[in-house]
Amino acid sequence: MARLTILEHREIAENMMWLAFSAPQDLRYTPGQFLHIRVTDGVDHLLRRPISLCYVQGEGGAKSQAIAVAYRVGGKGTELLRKKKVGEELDVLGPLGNGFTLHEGDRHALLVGGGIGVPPMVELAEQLTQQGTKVTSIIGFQSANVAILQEELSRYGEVLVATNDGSLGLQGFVTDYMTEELLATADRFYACGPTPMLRAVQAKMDGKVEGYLSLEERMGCGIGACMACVTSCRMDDGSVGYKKVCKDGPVFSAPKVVFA
Amino acid sequence: MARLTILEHREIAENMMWLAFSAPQDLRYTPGQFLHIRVTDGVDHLLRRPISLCYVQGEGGAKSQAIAVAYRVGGKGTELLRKKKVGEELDVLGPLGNGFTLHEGDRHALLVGGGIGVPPMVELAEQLTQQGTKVTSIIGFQSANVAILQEELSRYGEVLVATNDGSLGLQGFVTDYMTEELLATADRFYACGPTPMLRAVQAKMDGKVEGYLSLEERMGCGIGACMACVTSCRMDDGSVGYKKVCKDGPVFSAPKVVFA
Amino acid sequence: MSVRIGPITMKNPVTTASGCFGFGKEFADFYDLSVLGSITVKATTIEPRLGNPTPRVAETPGGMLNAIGLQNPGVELVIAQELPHLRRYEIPVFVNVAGTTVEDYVDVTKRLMDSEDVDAVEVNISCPNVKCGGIQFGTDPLQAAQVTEAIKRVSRVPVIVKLSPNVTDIVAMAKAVEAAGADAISMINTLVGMSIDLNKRRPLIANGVGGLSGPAVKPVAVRMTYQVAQAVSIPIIGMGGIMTAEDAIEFIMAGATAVAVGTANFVNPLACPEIIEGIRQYCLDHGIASIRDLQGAAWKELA
Amino acid sequence: MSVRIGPITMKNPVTTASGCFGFGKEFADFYDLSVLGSITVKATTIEPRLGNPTPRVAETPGGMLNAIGLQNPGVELVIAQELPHLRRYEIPVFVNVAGTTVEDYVDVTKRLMDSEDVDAVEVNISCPNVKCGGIQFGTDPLQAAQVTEAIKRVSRVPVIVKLSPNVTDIVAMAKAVEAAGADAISMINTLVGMSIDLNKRRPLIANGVGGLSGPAVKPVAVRMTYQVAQAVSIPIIGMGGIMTAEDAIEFIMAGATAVAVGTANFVNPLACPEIIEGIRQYCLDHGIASIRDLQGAAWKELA
Ligand SMILES: Cc1cc2nc3c(=O)[nH]c(=O)nc-3n(C[C@H](O)[C@H](O)[C@H](O)COP(=O)(O)OP(=O)(O)OC[C@H]3O[C@@H](n4cnc5c(N)ncnc54)[C@H](O)[C@@H]3O)c2cc1C
Ligand SMILES: Cc1cc2nc3c(=O)[nH]c(=O)nc-3n(C[C@H](O)[C@H](O)[C@H](O)COP(=O)(O)OP(=O)(O)OC[C@H]3O[C@@H](n4cnc5c(N)ncnc54)[C@H](O)[C@@H]3O)c2cc1C
Ligand SMILES: Cc1cc2nc3c(=O)[nH]c(=O)nc-3n(C[C@H](O)[C@H](O)[C@H](O)COP(=O)(O)O)c2cc1C
Ligand SMILES: Cc1cc2nc3c(=O)[nH]c(=O)nc-3n(C[C@H](O)[C@H](O)[C@H](O)COP(=O)(O)O)c2cc1C
Ligand code: FES
Ligand code: FES
Repeated sequence: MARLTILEHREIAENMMWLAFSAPQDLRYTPGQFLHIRVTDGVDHLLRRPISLCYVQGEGGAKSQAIAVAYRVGGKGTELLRKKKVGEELDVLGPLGNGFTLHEGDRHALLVGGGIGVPPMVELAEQLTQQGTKVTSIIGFQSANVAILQEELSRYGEVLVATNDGSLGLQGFVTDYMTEELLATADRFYACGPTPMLRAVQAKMDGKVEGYLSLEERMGCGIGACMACVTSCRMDDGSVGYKKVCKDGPVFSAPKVVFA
Repeated sequence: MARLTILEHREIAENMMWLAFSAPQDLRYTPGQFLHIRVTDGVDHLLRRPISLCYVQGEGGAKSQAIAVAYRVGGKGTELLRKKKVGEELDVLGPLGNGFTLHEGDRHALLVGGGIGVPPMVELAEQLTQQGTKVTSIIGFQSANVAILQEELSRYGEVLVATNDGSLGLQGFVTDYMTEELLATADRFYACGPTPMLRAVQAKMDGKVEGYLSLEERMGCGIGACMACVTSCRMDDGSVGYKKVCKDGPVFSAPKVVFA
Repeated sequence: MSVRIGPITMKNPVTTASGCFGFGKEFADFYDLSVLGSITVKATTIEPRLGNPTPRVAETPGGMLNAIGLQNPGVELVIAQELPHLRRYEIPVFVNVAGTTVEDYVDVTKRLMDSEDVDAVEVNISCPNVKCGGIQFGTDPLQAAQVTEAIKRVSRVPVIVKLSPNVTDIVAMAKAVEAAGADAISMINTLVGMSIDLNKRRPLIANGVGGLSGPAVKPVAVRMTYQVAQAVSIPIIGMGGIMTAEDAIEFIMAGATAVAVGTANFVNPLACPEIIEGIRQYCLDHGIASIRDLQGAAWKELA
Repeated sequence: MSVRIGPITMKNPVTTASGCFGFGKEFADFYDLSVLGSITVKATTIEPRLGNPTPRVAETPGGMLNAIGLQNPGVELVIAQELPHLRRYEIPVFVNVAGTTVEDYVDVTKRLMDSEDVDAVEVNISCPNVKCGGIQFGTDPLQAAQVTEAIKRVSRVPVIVKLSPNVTDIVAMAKAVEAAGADAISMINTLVGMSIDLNKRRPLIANGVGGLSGPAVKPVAVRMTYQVAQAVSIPIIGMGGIMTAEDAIEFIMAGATAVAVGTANFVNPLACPEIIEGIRQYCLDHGIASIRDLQGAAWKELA
């Protein structure tokens, strides 16, 4: 837990904010982890907001100077968060949870992001590229006006964009890009986005490409103590049980996830 | 009700703040009225804080450019208020209530303020001076470190200061200054401060000098609708009943006030 | 936007919560009261009441406590001095009635029937702030039914019974007053609470306990509205922490026919007109032709 | 700073509220749990329980709703896997017990008696989030007494009974469980509430209703503690919205012997140690030698 100073804060698409703040000391993280952010010091909006780590800024040894997230202003808490100015402090817990697992030998990875599921893909793309894995990003949005991070991701490899209304890229869904040919070239996939997208991705990849899904659930504590954020998973013994998104996830091995 | 921009905000004594903000359009006011200020936009601290109008800045026709108040940071709401910066907006209702009545023919008025009861005396001194009434201020504080507005008041006439611990001015109470001689020269008194002070002033002046007391009470609405802020008063028919500090007051004719 | 409380038509679903709006005249300085769906005035008793000593209010996290203690000038003066001026707004006037015994309630109601300025009586069997202030009627279904019946017998205008949330079984209370002839239910009154002044080491409010209102209580109020709406067939006026149009719609979806705005008036004197405008806008934005289409949506669609 | 709950000494008056601290291990990453006065762990049932579907939590003004539904691995696994590691902190461990029938409660308690790692059982007769989750025991003094007696017969450790605030008469509940042999009372559990998702037009929490906790409920919890403390002579563990040391002291002045911190742990994982340190500082600043000197000060000084 730390109070971190806001370094950048700006709108990057309609109601989509880019927020960078100073990193806590001794920052250790994996892509796919989340930060648990307090939006006010008062009791007005009591619960923290989970927001994925998007990118860690800085180079080489200096890497980890600043953490950036990208978030959508949807409800009351993010509305308050949006008002915070550069120089103000944020109360941040984390990075928390289990992030994406990188596999050293992978030659080609597919990064699949939908809407506010796109942000964690940036740091993931960075780290995959660094270990020599080729990256193809497939990202989907409602519409061009809420599309984010296309440019950032294009630094690491090809970016394929789909929008529901066709206002940017392909009209359709991220899964429309997932041809047999493309999947045949991929060693791994990593996906984050709304549940319907994740379900479709899971089905499409099943038996073809191994990979990971990053899930969302409403949280109480964010650290595994309150049991608010459970999701159905196949357990090691084959039975279906609950895992905690905040502690066991948010990233799960794709075949383990059981959608309702 | 208006959203007014903060123009000045600084500490003038320990935990005592000076706050000036742009005046609402068509400002009409009398000294002794109060402003009802929201300290947050959220539900955290729901009720407005009543703070006396201290001074209206600007000259001649331009008078009423800015309103200043002086307040003590004591509880959670004023703690939040203190954090507001120049340029931010305040949600202000008012000026509300019945202020001090000025009497044109008065030659000499005593202004008696205790602690956070001192602020309304500044604008009152200004207006009395303008109508040709000589002003003597008698102000009291716990201690020198929380003494405020002595300099401002000295622009209008003599200022007599008392502190409980003798760290500034006379060691004692404001009433210690109220000698027979002084009272004999006064046409009117105006007092605002803690209840024990007001009670003592009322007793001291009784039958000698006519005047007014400004009272404090916890408020709900501030506009006379909720009945939270009642205080015991002698009614016109001689019976004792409740009057509302927010609407009938905060200023009452001294002999009408019935202390418990 | 119009809704019906028994035979009364409100041109929009928003009324004021009793005790939070005086007799309207203070708010008339801020806006034209004729925009309101109706006005519900302060509690009235047979005799004038001075109420409790001060402090009478305290702020709490997300809410406030009050213990006004039913201060009011008595029913005679209310009829003579307070109600007549409300007629000019041409909106229904609901008069909140309080007492200590069934006879008190009946007497106030009878007296109110002499006035042309009363469109409904709201029976306050739930004031937690006065000893014998009627709360015993508000926590026992049998007594609630008795007082309701007695008032019904003397009232020629609709009788709205205001329920206390400080009960184990709110549905039993609601059913009891419905069976006793209530034309509508209003809910909730305040939750009994307390704040302690750490410096003085005693309750902050002079009365000791006070009634908790404001956003803090909204989830309790919504839950009770949701439960009662499914159990009775008379209309409900929902309240408890409504600050915005969205809050009002939450109550309507829970099953309320109309809503009342209380504490919000203290924070923002324009709360009522802003909420009314917000509901209108919500209905426009969502293609809702009638409030009826929203009423109880939270459970009607589930069924 | 030490206080006594029956024969148990807590080195300071702060424990954790059941369900808000898991079995402690997550918070052990943030601080050394041995600073706590005691630890109260999650509700345990005889069989493993999956709990309710999600969403299980919702934010409300100044508070939150939860409907976890008593998810837990069952008493066997709790004894085998969760409790032993708590021994190292050398603080009393209170185990929260839940069930649907008196037999359930008795069976869990019996099974817990096989463990050396249980210093007290806290009987959860007040969980509003499961059908038949014990709340009937929490709203009827007779049933509350029956379950208390039954548990007392099989428990060799002190029995703390946790009261529900969703009742008309909290004092009657408290007296009933005291008479039935309870060694202490903890209060309050959550208020039953609901939030409605305006977009989906249905309750936000999958279970429909949820339990309201956090600062919003504090005035209700303080009031009930104040009332019960004057009516019983067994110690009270007060809770409901405690975020700061001042809040804790408010409960102690209302009459609590100890306090529990729940929702605050979610907002600030260091809430408990900060509150403990704050109470220590308060006592220093105010020359208070023993927590006993503050306990009930709000009414003791009035008398
Ligand atoms: C692991 C994880 C990572 C996430 N990463 C991102 C990200 O990088 N960018 C981004 O824009 N959003 C992200 N989200 C979603 C984000 O947490 C919610 O959009 C946000 O909490 C909504 O808060 P609000 O104040 O706008 O809404 P409100 O409606 O005011 O929120 C009320 C409560 O509900 C919770 N809540 C509401 N919607 C969601 C949701 N969709 N998921 C979880 N909790 C919710 C809030 O946390 C809060 O407790 C992530 C969620 C999770 C679980
Ligand atoms: C007519 C009037 C004029 C005032 N003028 C001034 C002034 O010029 N300068 C100044 O410093 N103070 C003034 N006060 C007192 C000021 O209103 C309180 O000090 C302030 O509201 C305390 O708020 P808080 O957030 O610090 O305390 P909190 O304890 O957080 O307040 C909680 C609630 O109690 C109310 N409250 C607490 N203390 C008082 C009090 N002493 N009087 C009334 N309400 C209180 C608050 O308004 C709020 O509703 C005035 C009060 C009144 C009634
Ligand atoms: C200051 C105050 C005075 C009140 N007086 C009354 C009253 O006289 N009669 C009554 O039935 N309810 C009274 N109430 C309760 C409100 O009408 C309403 O039921 C409650 O405050 C919940 O709504 P809110 O959260 O919008 O304020 C009063 C509430 C407040 C805050
Ligand atoms: C997420 C959550 C889970 C809870 N689980 C339990 C439980 O298992 N057993 C129980 O007796 N109380 C449970 N409670 C109630 C708390 O122990 C406590 O009584 C209540 O939350 C009020 O305290 P607070 O406002 O400090 O949270 C739970 C509360 C929350 C918020
Ligand atoms: S949010 Fe508390 S366990 Fe995941
Ligand atoms: S504060 Fe409401 S009447 Fe004075």
